[in-house]
Amino acid sequence: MDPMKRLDLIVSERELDRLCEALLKAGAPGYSVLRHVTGRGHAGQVSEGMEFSGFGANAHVIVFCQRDELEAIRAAINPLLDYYGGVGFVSETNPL
Amino acid sequence: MDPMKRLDLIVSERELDRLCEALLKAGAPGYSVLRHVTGRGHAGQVSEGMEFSGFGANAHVIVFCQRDELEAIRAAINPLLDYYGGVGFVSETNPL
Amino acid sequence: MDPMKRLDLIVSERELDRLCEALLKAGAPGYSVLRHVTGRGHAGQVSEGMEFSGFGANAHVIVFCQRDELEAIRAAINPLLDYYGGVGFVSETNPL
Amino acid sequence: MNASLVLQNLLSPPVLFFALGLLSVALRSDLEIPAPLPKLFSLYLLLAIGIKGGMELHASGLGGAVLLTLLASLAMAVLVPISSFAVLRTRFDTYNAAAVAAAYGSISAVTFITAETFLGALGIDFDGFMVAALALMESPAIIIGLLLVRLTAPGQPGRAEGLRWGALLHEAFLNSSVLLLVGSLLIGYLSAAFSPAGLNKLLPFTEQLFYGALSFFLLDMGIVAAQRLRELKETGAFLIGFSLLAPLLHGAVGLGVSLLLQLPQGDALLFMVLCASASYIAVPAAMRMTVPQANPSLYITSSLGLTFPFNIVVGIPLYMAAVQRFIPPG
Amino acid sequence: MNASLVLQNLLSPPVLFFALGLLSVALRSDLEIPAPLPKLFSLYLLLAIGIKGGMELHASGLGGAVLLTLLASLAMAVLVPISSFAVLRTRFDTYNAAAVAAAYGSISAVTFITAETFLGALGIDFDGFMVAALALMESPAIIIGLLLVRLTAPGQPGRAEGLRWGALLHEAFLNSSVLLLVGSLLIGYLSAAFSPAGLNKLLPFTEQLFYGALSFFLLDMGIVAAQRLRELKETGAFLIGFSLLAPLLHGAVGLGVSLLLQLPQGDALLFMVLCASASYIAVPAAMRMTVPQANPSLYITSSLGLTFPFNIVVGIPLYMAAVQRFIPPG
Amino acid sequence: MNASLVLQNLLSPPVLFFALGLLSVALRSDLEIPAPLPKLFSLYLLLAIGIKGGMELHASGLGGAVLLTLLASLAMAVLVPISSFAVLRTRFDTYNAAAVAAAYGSISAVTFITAETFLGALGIDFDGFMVAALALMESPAIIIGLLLVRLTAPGQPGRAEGLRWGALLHEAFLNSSVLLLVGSLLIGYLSAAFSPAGLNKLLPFTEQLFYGALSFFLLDMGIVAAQRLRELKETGAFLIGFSLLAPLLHGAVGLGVSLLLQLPQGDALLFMVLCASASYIAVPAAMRMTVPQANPSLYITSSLGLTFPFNIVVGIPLYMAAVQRFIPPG
Ligand SMILES: Nc1ncnc2c1ncn2[C@@H]1O[C@H](COP(=O)(O)O)[C@@H](O)[C@H]1O
Ligand SMILES: Nc1ncnc2c1ncn2[C@@H]1O[C@H](COP(=O)(O)O)[C@@H](O)[C@H]1O
Ligand SMILES: Nc1ncnc2c1ncn2[C@@H]1O[C@H](COP(=O)(O)O)[C@@H](O)[C@H]1O
Ligand code: NA
Ligand code: NA
Ligand code: NA
Repeated sequence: MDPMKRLDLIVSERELDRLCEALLKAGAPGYSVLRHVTGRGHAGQVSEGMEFSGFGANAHVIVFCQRDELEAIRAAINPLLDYYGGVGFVSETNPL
Repeated sequence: MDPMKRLDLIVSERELDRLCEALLKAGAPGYSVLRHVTGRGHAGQVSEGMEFSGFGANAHVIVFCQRDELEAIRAAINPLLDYYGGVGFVSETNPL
Repeated sequence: MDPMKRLDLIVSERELDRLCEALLKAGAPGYSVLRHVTGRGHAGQVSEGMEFSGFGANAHVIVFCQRDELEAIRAAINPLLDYYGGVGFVSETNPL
Repeated sequence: MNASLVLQNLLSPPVLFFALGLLSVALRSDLEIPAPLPKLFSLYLLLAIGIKGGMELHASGLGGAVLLTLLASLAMAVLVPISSFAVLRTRFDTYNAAAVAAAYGSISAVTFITAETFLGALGIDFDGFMVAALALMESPAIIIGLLLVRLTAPGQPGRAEGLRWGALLHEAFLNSSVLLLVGSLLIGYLSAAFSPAGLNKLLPFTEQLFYGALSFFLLDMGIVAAQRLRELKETGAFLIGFSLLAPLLHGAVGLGVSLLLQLPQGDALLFMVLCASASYIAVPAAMRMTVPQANPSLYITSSLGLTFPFNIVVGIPLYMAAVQRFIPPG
Repeated sequence: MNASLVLQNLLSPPVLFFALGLLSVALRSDLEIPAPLPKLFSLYLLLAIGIKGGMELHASGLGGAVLLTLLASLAMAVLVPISSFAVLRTRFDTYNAAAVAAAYGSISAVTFITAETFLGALGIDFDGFMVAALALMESPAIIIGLLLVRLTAPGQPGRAEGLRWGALLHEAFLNSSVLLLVGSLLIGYLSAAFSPAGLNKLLPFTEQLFYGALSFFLLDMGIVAAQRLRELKETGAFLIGFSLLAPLLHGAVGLGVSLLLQLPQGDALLFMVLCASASYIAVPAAMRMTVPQANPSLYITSSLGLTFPFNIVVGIPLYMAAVQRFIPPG
Repeated sequence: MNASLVLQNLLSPPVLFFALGLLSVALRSDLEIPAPLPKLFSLYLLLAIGIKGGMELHASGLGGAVLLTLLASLAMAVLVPISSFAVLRTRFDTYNAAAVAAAYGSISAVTFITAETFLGALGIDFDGFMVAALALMESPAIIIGLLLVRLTAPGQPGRAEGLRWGALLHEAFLNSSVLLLVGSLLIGYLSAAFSPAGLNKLLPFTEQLFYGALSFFLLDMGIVAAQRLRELKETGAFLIGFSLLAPLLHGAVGLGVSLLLQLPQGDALLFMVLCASASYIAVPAAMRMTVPQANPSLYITSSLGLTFPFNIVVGIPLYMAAVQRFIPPG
């Protein structure tokens, strides 16, 4: 089968719904979400300690897509990452 | 060190035990499991809302293996993904 | 943008704080942590059943870094993996 | 029908919290009870009704009415999925028809518990052995569902049939909710018999918190049920109709059986509720593994999104009105 | 000031558990209450004060003092963020000034609850409608905060302004804590009116466990607040000063208003506490989404790391001393 | 030996729930109490026995018997790991022998609590200071364990020895279970002295729910212990023998000390149980970090999979029978 792309996005849980909507609109064939991700980046330390407040930790979103689907997703997601923070990476992958 | 393979499998938590057994039988040297994965794929939206019922969300299984171990794992896992649903991808990786 | 590196480290939750400190000291630009990871490796099965005891399951740490940052991180992390157990892998990736 | 029964049910805290859960989804609020907190309440409720049922079984003993009632429960748990299958098969393929039928042949423990507290508010007694009926009616539909698939599906895949049966029986009779319920029933019985002091110290936990825990859990169930309702488009008019008519029909049959067995008012209501409710716990979990060809959004949306709210909000007082009409008070 | 009030507060179980949480972080112990357990207690506390408030509202009815008090609450929820913004703007940019100001314009439900139990220990009554004031003061500051950004920020990004407003109002009035609190208040009211037997069965859950759940939750709050204190360097002396003086100032204004309204002692303390406390739940969550330019560690560290412990440990008995000085006992 | 004691223990709700947990694993049911719910119960139990112990310490004061008992506890916490090490070293390397020895030198809070409720059912009193003995016996074995490694292991890696010691003392005396237990003990004491009204409001939480929470937690402990039993092959016959004989031996020594100290029946049972039980909480967590060369499945399987069930099911009534034989009732 053709090589595909794997996206790894890490954003605040507060922005998760917005991100997933944007992914679907941009034509992502599916996605997987892991919540309760803690970490450290430009905006400092993120812990789960504030979870009770609805403030939440981060979420890790994984998308497997075709190469030609990537451009639309990139165009939809990068502005969100710029505005709200978070990181996004693409790697090569292949269907099992 | 030799380049290795990294497998990413995302399946329903209900099938997790079966998948892990199949991995070991097929000779995987180890695996890691992240539960409570939500997402969207061909079978629609998967949430954690039914977790209390034992229905569960998805699980993300990661396997690092040698190149020559891949074929047996692929042969064992693909029928499960076909029968129950879920996705599987392989990428290149290297020991740290 | 330049290609970057992605590290995947899987260690016991008990060693997590030590690992993250070492990452920062070695110059990692950030990291993300997923706890509650179960799995199987050389040291046998790891489950979440002992979580109440503070013994904990595993954690999955992801680091995205520049190629030239890798060497220092490798030098800091490999001794920890050797002493306490756990696995570490590096792959190629690109900013979205 | 008695309007005050409906009001009394609607304005009780558990049902109001259920409505709050529904409302919060309708208003798109971010109110959620994160996993695994709902599991805590669901485990607690099973444990608590098990203990209570076992205690009362010990107090009342196993008389003749008990055995007949349990037999009738078993019969309903076998007949309901078969007749439902016949109806559903007219529109769905074998897999989906069998999975939905299995859900309606089994029961909803929370509906049963809500009916119990409703009886409590009315001051109407019921027997402890009804919890045994609840436990007994949970599993058979799982077996029937799979049998229906086996007997009617074209060209069943032949893989490891023997083994599969073992897994199925296991899934049916040893799944966590059946095991916890039956285990707690036995523990309630045994400790009532041999350790009454211990049982007494357990009661503040199992009884005083019960109503609050039910209210809290129904808040979550309201949220989950309403989220399911969003998938109604996929469900289709036929299944929506089935979800709302099946409880009425099965409840009516349950009333008929109760009259035959001369059950008192409380037991009759609980029996009707067992017949009228559908499973969204044990059965969907079993179907996901044993009939992966069926679409979960069909069997979960109908049982959890439609039949469950219907029974909680409208069904219970309706069945009670029917009971009061046909069965004289104790 | 009355030293025994301070001691009585300091040595009560909830405050001692709060101190244990602070201490455990200071000693770098690994004591933690893992998510989502704190959420369980936070949901429970909102539900329980809602029920209690609704029950008491039903008992006392909505008199003239009620409406005036609620109006005054609303006024404080609008004026406090505006005046705080004016002060904070001298040192911070628009985004950060508005976000911190919004936090101080809103309230901390846990501080309110701790003040309630403090009154309980002193045997001083208070009115159920104060919970309505609490609910009313939670949201307006969110709107004010965003208005301040809109009106004063240079060159606002023009994206989808209309839609944003919808999202904001939604975030302000339908966020999970407001919805659960108001919902429980209504449920308490309705079931007091129509289902008193049901309400009675709920009370062991909402009342008997309340003090213990508060103690447990404050243990976690101590841990979380102390972790925030580690970020004090980033906060800066100005904001530290603000975090400790603002509650005193707002509390004093609250006392003045209480005197004008002739509130009894208990209500006056609660009103002061509402004015003096800052939000670390609804407001930060809303600001994170609507003003992502602001730095969360500023508004969370000041409200949760400084103002919250200050109020719990020192503020409440201090305000009580002031109340006792200026308002004669009931 | 008194058969009715065994039965009374076996048929009490907590032990029956423990058995249900064991059974569910044996039957391969999917019953599980998902993390972090067991943590909730474990935190709760520590908090509740701390409060209770502190309250009773305040009531009884610190007499002469108290200090002697605490000293004896400390001595056992030092001697047991040393003698166990001598035995275990005959078969295991230094690392594994030290880690297992440390587990047996420390205590199991849940075994202690189960013994307390057993005494409660028999109507036999015990002193609040025994909770202080529990807290005192938790940590020393961790230090001894590491000292044994340091003194006997060939060619210890030289990295940062000084720093390691700091980390070790920290791990030993400030780990979460010691801190929560000691903290709650102090809070119970302080609030009994200065805030009895507050303490009173805490009791419904810490006392009425206690027995139920213990039962629920033991259900989980049964599951976890049984899962450990699957690893018995790795454990080997020698360690299995040790796991079953060590509690008897240590319990017998504990009885001897109790006779010397003339402890009353209740305190003697609790002292025996402290000596006879092994840690599967604080010690394994500490050993994982400080002696990573040791194999966790050895020290956890023996303490949690074997010694713990042995004590819960057989040990406690056995020790009680011995107590009743050698110590006259109060
Ligand atoms: N393209 C995708 N990218 C990432 N995750 C996916 C993708 N497709 C499916 N998944 C995950 O795999 C699960 C099962 O997929 P499916 O069987 O296609 O419904 C989904 O619920 C997602 O969590
Ligand atoms: N080959 C592998 N693939 C994926 N995860 C692994 C692998 N080997 C080990 N792990 C993970 O790393 C943890 C520690 O590994 P070990 O130190 O080998 O026991 C295991 O519990 C697994 O979660
Ligand atoms: N270099 C990195 N490697 C892995 N995760 C990162 C990295 N940088 C940021 N993150 C994750 O992304 C989140 C948001 O990043 P930021 O917006 O840079 O604060 C952080 O809290 C981390 O969880
Ligand atoms: Na049914
Ligand atoms: Na305020
Ligand atoms: Na011991």
